[in-house]
Amino acid sequence: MFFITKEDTESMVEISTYGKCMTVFLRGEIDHHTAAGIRKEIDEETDKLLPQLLVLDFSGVTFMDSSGVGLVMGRYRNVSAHGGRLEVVNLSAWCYKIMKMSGLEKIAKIQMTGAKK
Amino acid sequence: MFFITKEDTESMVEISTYGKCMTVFLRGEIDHHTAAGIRKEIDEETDKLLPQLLVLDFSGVTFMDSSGVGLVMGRYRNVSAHGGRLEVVNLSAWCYKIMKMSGLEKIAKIQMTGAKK
Amino acid sequence: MKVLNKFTMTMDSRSANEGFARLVTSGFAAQLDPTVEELCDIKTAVSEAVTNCIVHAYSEGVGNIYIWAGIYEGGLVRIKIRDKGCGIADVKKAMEPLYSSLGGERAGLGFAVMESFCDKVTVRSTLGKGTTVTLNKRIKGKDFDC
Amino acid sequence: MKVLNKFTMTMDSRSANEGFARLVTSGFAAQLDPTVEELCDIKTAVSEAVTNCIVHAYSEGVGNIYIWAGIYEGGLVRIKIRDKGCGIADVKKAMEPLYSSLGGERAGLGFAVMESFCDKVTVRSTLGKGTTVTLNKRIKGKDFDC
Ligand SMILES: Nc1ncnc2c1ncn2[C@@H]1O[C@H](COP(=O)(O)OP(=O)(O)O)[C@@H](O)[C@H]1O
Ligand SMILES: Nc1ncnc2c1ncn2[C@@H]1O[C@H](COP(=O)(O)OP(=O)(O)O)[C@@H](O)[C@H]1O
Repeated sequence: MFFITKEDTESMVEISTYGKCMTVFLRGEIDHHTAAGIRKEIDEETDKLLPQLLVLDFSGVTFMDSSGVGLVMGRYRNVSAHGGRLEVVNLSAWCYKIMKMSGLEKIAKIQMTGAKK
Repeated sequence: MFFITKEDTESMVEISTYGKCMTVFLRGEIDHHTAAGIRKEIDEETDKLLPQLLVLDFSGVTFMDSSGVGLVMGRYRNVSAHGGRLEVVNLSAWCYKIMKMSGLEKIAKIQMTGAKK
Repeated sequence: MKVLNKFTMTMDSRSANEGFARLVTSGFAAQLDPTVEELCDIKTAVSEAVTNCIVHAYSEGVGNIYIWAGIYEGGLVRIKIRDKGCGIADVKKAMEPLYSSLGGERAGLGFAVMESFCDKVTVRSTLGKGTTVTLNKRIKGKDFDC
Repeated sequence: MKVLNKFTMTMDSRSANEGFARLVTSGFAAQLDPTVEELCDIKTAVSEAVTNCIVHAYSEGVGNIYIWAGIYEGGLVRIKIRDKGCGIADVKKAMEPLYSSLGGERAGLGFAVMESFCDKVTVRSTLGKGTTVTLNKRIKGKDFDC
């Protein structure tokens, strides 16, 4: 289903918070189209919570193009504006390859699936 | 994978024989393109065995258009030429709907999935 | 009526493209959030129309199949499948269930299947010039599913 | 080189069609029996090129995106993505990794991703007339998978 309705976009994001730590679970295909809805949802929460640590969990992401990099960089700018940190976890080898092209690992912690083991 | 290479077409058919009874298990999408390969494989076996009963099992069929009806009618003609019978079993509700449009149930036994239970 | 989204496509009349035509049209209709059965209706009708271009319109070789699809307000999908092949002399007769000019393993059910799985089917044809089949299908979608 | 199979498509430059463009091109390439990774390479490169038409070429409204795809002997897929939008003044600069004329949340990685996931990428552009991006990818397929 390539056309993401409002409902679909919303269900691409699930947010859980613990103190000043906020984790965002992403799901589905991230492109320029879907990134808009994802961005909006995350920013609404971060603006309220001003988290010290924002974790973006990519385990449910089935496709990503460079819009996913823009999404991460934008969230990095947001949290660092109030002194918070960003972590990107559970990237598939695929997503990791694209993330690395951006030099993003110099500013945020980026971790592939299973990297902890 | 819409393009069915020779290998793919061959794997759409699995034939098992027991005496003069021959059962053909069909798999995948049946359209005009794939029907050609399926037809060839079935006919090679029926020409050798001249079965008294030919059973076409549709349980693995995920899509079918009217080419599936043509396939069944053609096999009916073949087996009845030497006095054999034809049965079509495990049709999904979908395939059953198309099969019935042809009036096929007047000449062969046609059975939906779970009809035995 | 306003078209909300649309595409046009030209593909070779090769039988290998039957599945591709199903994929493209059903993928496009998927934006209306249809039920599995509605998607299968569209696939089946498109498969019949595209196969007819390959089998009948361009029986002598490979020609172009033109597909146009549009989505309208209220969940209407319209799909036009056009060829510049041999055309149909008697459209009324051609649309009769079980009629086939080819025989062999053609069941003569192509138009009957299109009419059964769509809300409205129109056929315009000129002998020697080609044929346009228009499929109309209203998608009610998952909310209406029982 | 002989084209074994081909299609052309015209679609609206709506962001909702990004996924549709991926579906169509990867569905077409699927006839070469590619690996999952090769299919994903194609999806990603197409996604970048189509997004650029939407975001850059037709930033002011909705225009036509033209896709042509062909399969050649030896497993080569060639996909051309064309727009009649604003064009690119300096193609060499545009193709530098991390360069983006938009900033915001555009990463400036579109061309870098296309080049990284295809065997060859060519860009032809005329200011005020439009841009054509050609992606070339040789599919080795499942037999070569480890
Ligand atoms: N695109 C077409 N071009 C020329 N003739 C066609 C076309 N589509 C259908 N026909 C004619 O209409 C007849 C009935 O079509 P259909 O109901 O699909 O049955 P079938 O394809 O099994 O013959 C065909 O046998 C053919 O003579
Ligand atoms: N189809 C196009 N039409 C006009 N300009 C384009 C097109 N594609 C790319 N560009 C230009 O090239 C630049 C770099 O493109 P790209 O590498 O995809 O990065 P991004 O899309 O993130 O900006 C764009 O910022 C834009 O200025």
